[in-house]
Amino acid sequence: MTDFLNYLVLGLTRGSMYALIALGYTLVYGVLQLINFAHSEVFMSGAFGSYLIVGMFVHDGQHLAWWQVTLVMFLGLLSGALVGAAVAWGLERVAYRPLRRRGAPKLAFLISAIGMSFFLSQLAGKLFNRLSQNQFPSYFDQNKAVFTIPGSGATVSRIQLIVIVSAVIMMVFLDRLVSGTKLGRSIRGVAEDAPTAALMGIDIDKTISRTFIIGGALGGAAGFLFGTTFVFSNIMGFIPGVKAFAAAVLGGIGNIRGAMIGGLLLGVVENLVPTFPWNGSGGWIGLQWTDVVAFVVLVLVLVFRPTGILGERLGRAA
Amino acid sequence: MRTRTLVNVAAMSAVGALALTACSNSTGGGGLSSSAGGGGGGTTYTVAFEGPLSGDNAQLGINEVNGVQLAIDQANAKKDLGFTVKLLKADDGGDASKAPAAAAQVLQDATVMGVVGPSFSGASKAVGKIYGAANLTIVNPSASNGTLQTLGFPTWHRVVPNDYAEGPAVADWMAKKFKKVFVVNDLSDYGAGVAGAVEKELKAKGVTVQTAGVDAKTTDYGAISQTVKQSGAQAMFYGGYDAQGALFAKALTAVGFPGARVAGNGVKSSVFTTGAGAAGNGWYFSCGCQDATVAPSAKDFTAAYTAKFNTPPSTYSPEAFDATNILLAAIKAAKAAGTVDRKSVNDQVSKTDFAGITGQIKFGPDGDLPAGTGTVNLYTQKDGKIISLGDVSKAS
Amino acid sequence: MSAVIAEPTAPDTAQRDVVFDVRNITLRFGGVTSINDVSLQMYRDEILAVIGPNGAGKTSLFNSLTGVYTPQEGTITLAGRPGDAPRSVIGEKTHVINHMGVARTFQNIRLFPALTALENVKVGVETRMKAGPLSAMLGLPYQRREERESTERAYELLTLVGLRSRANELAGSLAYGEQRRLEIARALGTNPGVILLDEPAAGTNPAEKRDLADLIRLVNREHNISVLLIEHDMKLVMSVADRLVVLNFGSKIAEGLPEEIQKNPAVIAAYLGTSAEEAAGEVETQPELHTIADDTANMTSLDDAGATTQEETP
Amino acid sequence: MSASVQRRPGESILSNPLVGRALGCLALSFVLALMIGKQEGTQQDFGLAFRQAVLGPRILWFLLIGVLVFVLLTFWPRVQPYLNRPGIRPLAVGGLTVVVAYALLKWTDSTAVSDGKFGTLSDAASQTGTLAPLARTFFTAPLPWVLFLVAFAVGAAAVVIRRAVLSWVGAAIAVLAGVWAWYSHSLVQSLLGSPDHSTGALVALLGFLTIAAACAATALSAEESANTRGFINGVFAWRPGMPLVGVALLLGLAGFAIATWFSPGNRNATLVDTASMFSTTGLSPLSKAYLGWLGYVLFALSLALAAYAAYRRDARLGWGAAGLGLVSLVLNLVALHDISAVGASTAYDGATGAWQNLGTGGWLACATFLLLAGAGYIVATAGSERGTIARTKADIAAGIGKIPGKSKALILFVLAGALFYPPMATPFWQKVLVSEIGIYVLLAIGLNVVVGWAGLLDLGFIAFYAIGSYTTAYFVGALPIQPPEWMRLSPLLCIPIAIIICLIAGVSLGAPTLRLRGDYLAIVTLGFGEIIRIVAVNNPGNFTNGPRGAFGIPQPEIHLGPIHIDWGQASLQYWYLLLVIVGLVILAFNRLEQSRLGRAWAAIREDEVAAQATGVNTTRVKLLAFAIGASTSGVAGVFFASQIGYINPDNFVLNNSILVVAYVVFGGMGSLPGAMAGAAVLTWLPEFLKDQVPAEDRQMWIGAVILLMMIFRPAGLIPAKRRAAELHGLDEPSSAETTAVAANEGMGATK
Repeated sequence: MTDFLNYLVLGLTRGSMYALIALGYTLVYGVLQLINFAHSEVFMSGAFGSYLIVGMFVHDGQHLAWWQVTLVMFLGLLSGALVGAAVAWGLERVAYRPLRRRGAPKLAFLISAIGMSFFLSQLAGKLFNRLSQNQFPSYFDQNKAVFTIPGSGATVSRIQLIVIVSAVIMMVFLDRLVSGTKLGRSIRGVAEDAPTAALMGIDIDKTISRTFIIGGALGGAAGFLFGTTFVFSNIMGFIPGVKAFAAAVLGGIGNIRGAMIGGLLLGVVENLVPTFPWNGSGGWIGLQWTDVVAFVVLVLVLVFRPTGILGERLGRAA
Repeated sequence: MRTRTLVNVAAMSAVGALALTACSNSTGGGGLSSSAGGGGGGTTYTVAFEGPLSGDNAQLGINEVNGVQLAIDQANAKKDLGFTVKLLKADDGGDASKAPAAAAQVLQDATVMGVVGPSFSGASKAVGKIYGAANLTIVNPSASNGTLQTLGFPTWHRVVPNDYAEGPAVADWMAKKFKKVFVVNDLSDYGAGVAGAVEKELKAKGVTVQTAGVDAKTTDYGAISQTVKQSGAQAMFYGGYDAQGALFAKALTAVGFPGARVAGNGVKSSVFTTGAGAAGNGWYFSCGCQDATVAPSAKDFTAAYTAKFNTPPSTYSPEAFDATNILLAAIKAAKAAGTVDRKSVNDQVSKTDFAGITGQIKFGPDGDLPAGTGTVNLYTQKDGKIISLGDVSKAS
Repeated sequence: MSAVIAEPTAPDTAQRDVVFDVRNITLRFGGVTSINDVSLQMYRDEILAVIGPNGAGKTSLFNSLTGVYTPQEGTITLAGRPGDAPRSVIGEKTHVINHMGVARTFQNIRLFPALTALENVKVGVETRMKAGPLSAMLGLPYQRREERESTERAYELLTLVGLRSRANELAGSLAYGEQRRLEIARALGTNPGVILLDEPAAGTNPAEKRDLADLIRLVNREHNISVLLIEHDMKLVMSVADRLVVLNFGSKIAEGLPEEIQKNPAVIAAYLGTSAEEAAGEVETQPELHTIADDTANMTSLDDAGATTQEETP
Repeated sequence: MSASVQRRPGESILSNPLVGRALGCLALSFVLALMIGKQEGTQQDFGLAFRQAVLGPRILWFLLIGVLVFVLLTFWPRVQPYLNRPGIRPLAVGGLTVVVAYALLKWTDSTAVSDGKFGTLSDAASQTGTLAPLARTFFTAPLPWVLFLVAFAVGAAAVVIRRAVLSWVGAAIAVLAGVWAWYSHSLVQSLLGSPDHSTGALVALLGFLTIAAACAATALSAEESANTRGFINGVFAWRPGMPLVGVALLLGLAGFAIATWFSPGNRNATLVDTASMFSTTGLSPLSKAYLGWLGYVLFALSLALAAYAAYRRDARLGWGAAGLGLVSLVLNLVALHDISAVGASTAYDGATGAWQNLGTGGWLACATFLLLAGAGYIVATAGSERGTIARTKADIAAGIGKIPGKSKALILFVLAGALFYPPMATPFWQKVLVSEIGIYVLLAIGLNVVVGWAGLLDLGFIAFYAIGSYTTAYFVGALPIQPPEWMRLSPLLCIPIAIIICLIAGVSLGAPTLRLRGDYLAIVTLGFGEIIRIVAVNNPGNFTNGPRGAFGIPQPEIHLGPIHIDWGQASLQYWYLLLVIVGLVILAFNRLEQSRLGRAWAAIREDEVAAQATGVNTTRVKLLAFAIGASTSGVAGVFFASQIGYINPDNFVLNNSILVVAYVVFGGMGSLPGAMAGAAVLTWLPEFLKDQVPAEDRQMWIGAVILLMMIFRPAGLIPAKRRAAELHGLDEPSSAETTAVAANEGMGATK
């Protein structure tokens, strides 16, 4: 039981990050019906951007008080979100809008996004570094257990708590944003039926731009969380990007709650299934098959529910 | 294959006679200034580096090519070679399928007298024959796969001990201390190789072994650390590289794995110590090498490297530095013996007995470091520094 | 022109060969019932029109007949070509039903715009052919013969619908009315026993409508293909249909000869959404009603856009 | 960025278009500064390179570029009218070509000149006393650039103010500069004396000649606006086959008079030299005669015959020219073989073997004869071409109808290049051709079936390539688990087996997943690709040998009666094998596209519901697309495995799948030549960029190129004819939206 819970917490931590990134895919898919392949680079730029900002205030080996840590975390999330949003905005401007103007075929968008992805990831490598494992300064003991789950020996560490809590806060915030604000309504309107939305006076370009910005902010914040928990590099985006894309599809691409559920589920599945039955044997399947497990689960879900767990439609989500 | 060795060497001398460049002041004209004068120290030879300079594995290639560059610059600055050396960088992206083109690029330059690389075993397997057919000598600084020496590449040499030499030695040591070991590898050619060798030897010694693989591109080592801890193993062996090792070290500490942590040569580097920080303390490393960070010559190397590239030497930089110096010494010897061509240089490389910063290097008939000569040493990280514990077979 | 039209004979239901036999089908989407317990028979060689206001379930009926949707209740049997044994189509895939002899057109034209007119028809013709990819890659004589045959057949059909001269134009670049006719040619290419036309006259001008009516009759009489027609243009319906079925809110509210339907108060009410008595007062403002109540009415406003000079005078 | 400035006013946050444009240009210069900036740092000086790139005086240069772009865009309406003037396009193309030749290309392969580029070479050459003064003058520092700029400026002025005198002056300067450059280069080359494959001088010459042609066009054209396409069509339509004759004339002159035929040691022997060199050897009389006089005679005869046949449009003469061209080609090849073989047998100056040490001349002559034969063939068949043929001059100028012989001529140009360029290329490029470009061209052809024709997005295509490779490895016995002795095959025999296995794999991937649409299919195929790779890594049952890969896959061989071909290590043989494979695949797929299956693919791609209603069995058709694409990929896998001799799971990473999709779309979805061109360009580009930018930055530049291509030419390099009709944008019903449309219909939401 202890082990199960430990894996579950690990899974939820990883899943929260997947979910945050998946939201970016799903939002863009909702309004454009396009996979934003460069979203992984938005995520990456969030990590680099927040590192530049956070690095100005803290340095390695500091021991900050809890409120200071909270402040730094907030700063990191904010700066990651800002940089992510800025990059996503530019991305839409450069790689999407001109193609929309020209009425490009659907795959052209995919390829321009791929081009952008190559470009951004290598530009970041050129400007900063190509080391595979940059680290944020260590200014508090991330791994100290915050609490023990009652009835078992399983613990939740500080960083796990921070990741899960901040992800949940952001997701709730997004959910409110999309369901309850004017911007949210216009996003849903464009997602449902862009021409009609335009007739209703919604500025499609602006709405798409803002959708990218929101998705980018979440992705950028996830970049900060990822970089703080693990490491960051110019090629960090690719694998989480693919997984988050899978998570978005798993939940039903275009569906906001679907992306959240898909992300969390994928993270949990990746940690729980290969290690089953959690008895110290290393698992029947084994961790080297983690990605295979993830994709097989995805395929199985899609075979039985061809539009994902919650189905499509951004508009219906809220 | 257009082998134009002789042809092009002849062409070279013709060029020298032409004195095409009397006194060019232009920048980047390494080839021009070198051909000035025609005689004396005028000849230019090229040392090629083949490895990943782009793509996901570029960092390893950059570590190595910096080592090569440093060796060449130092040699040119000393002016005692009797010839000038140039560096040719051939980028194979660490990809076996791109290696043949990189090799063709190296081979078509007739002044190339030797290759440092390819960085990876896969690329080495793809081009070993091609270089062999052209008599071009290979001094490999990093591809440690234990099968390379058996593939019959005629001009192949290696300055790092192979996985199979290192693995069993450290496994013997582990078998003395632990009864249950968890062996993790990074699913790379190197990692799977060394982990496999360790696993085999441990099992032979009657130790209970559990294994798992984690892709080297993973950043989240939570689940594997949890699994290692849960297995109740007394020790964990990691076959993989330093950067991933650092992440793994942190994750193991985070879950509170109580056992010993052991790793191969790939992990033992400053990247690991800085990356893992305190979590790296207490890790053991096996390495068939001298302690590069304490040997006096190595200290100079570290200082020069840091000064030149603004970053401390990293994985395989010292090996690449040594490999280059071996090549330069061989060209010099070939020149002293009469002819400098690819074949004579290869012959000289095979005869090498060289005191490098990673140890005394001497090649066996198969091009590998002979099993006996390289004693496998045990190291450990203590207070953020890697210190030597001496010969692993004698270590407690 | 109307002289050409054969007087619709009163159907002798007992004797005639049934093409589609629809019994008590019900189709629901979530909570919405799109078709509610509808039964109808379509007979061999007749032109049967299904009419009804927007949202009446006409297209749903078409989609049920062609396998796009599967009704939750009821049965549909089909004897596509003369002599076929009746077979259930419920749960069959669209292309299988097509092979059983059912071809259709779409309300919002669905051609393959990047293919030429000729190729569009050939796609239809070739679904009846056998040559596989290997024979195509090797260019076997058998495949070449089929290719030639399909081209010839496609040209015949293009000639039939009057598009022979535009055979090599991209379908997407044809005029609206031409696209409508091309869709019919493509459907005919599959050698159907019955053809389902979903609002073939929508968006065409009066002259095109006349041509269309002639084409429908031609297809029906000369080629012995039964026609099931959805159409809003009552003038067209009344001029070509042998029999009418009226749907409203998913239910069948009337069935019969055109002249009977025209006088049916329930039908008029359905079109106005009010009672039959009130209907008379609104006739002046509702163009569609004109065509029901008064045979000499104008076209719908959409059609006026296309009609610039011609004036409909029956 | 530049595209964003063209937005309509009032719809962006920065509603003033001028402000938006200025910011866009600023951003452009900023990004350029970053791209051309210093190389990375470490974590210690994190961001140092970033600061250095944008702070400091260098940014001013980039800002200048930004300002220039801004000015250009702002005054665009004034510039635009000139852009339609006759001559402006060739002028731009020529100018760009010269700049590329001066700035990017190699001018010599000699290792005496470090990077072989124009700048280094001219520095060296201008100071070399032994060089003829004429050449030395040319290479003196600013002169080449001054010549170019003057020619270009005069040409531009001529276009703007339209004075015939000025045009002719410009043309004269351009011709002078081009010939001077070419001549100076050849002098340097003869001085350096080593075999050379560099293209710089040739490209510069071509660029200058294009500028001259532009000037001439300005002088000669009375039109107010140019119609370049119409002009080109006119050239092809004037006399079918004549353009080929013209090009053959140029190639032949270069080949027979100037270029090297035999280059052992440091010799560069032209045809005349070669003839005298071999006059006393045991060369066969026929070859001797060929070198001495027959070659020239054949060249002159076949050229004259082809030209006359083309002029008279005489089919019988055309067949004659075709025959004569082919015979000459064969004789030429025989002579080439003989001189290299005899040269090697006498160890002449270190000559190494048959087909070795040959210069460019012989191959140029081969290309000449091929083109002449082709010209004859075109003349002979021009009358019988089908399709709507452009009849009038106006039709031709407007591009209406088919120009007889044009597509055949283009195919022949490509064929001549494919056959006779590789032997002239350096070993490096030969290797790149076979181990990267060729293989990815084959993969792109296969994926084009799936993505381009059937419209199914497959992001795991490389899996089939992997399956093909591992199949080969197994049947040749390079994997730990050996096949039974009787099943052991030579690599070429693995091709049919790989095709079958990939067919099965394609169908078994497709069957459960094909009911998924669009993007769902994409992620599932992506997953499939990863699963295959991870299986190869994890080595279940010790079948794949894990990350260690399969070593020792033998090179292909053919032993058929008296024929023995062993491909060995050399690249060229593989190239010709690959040409055969690709040629067969193109032939087959071209027929397939025109067959009922091709049309059915187009139908499901365009409108799946309508296709079903028309009786197309969509499942079967999609499965066929998957299977045919997969088996092509499998063939590529066999070729790859046996060519490299070693495979490991790293060859089959996800990134490669994505790249192949990018190649297909970059080239033009659904267009065979497009997909091939896309793959060729994007695999060539990184190797070309090797000499231009730091190796690490190549992917960044490639990303930028892909991005720009998609922005400015979203339909790809060579768009498909069928696809061209679809470019109406997102509001067009695409397959992704079909379900939604069907749902609307279902709700009876008519009108």
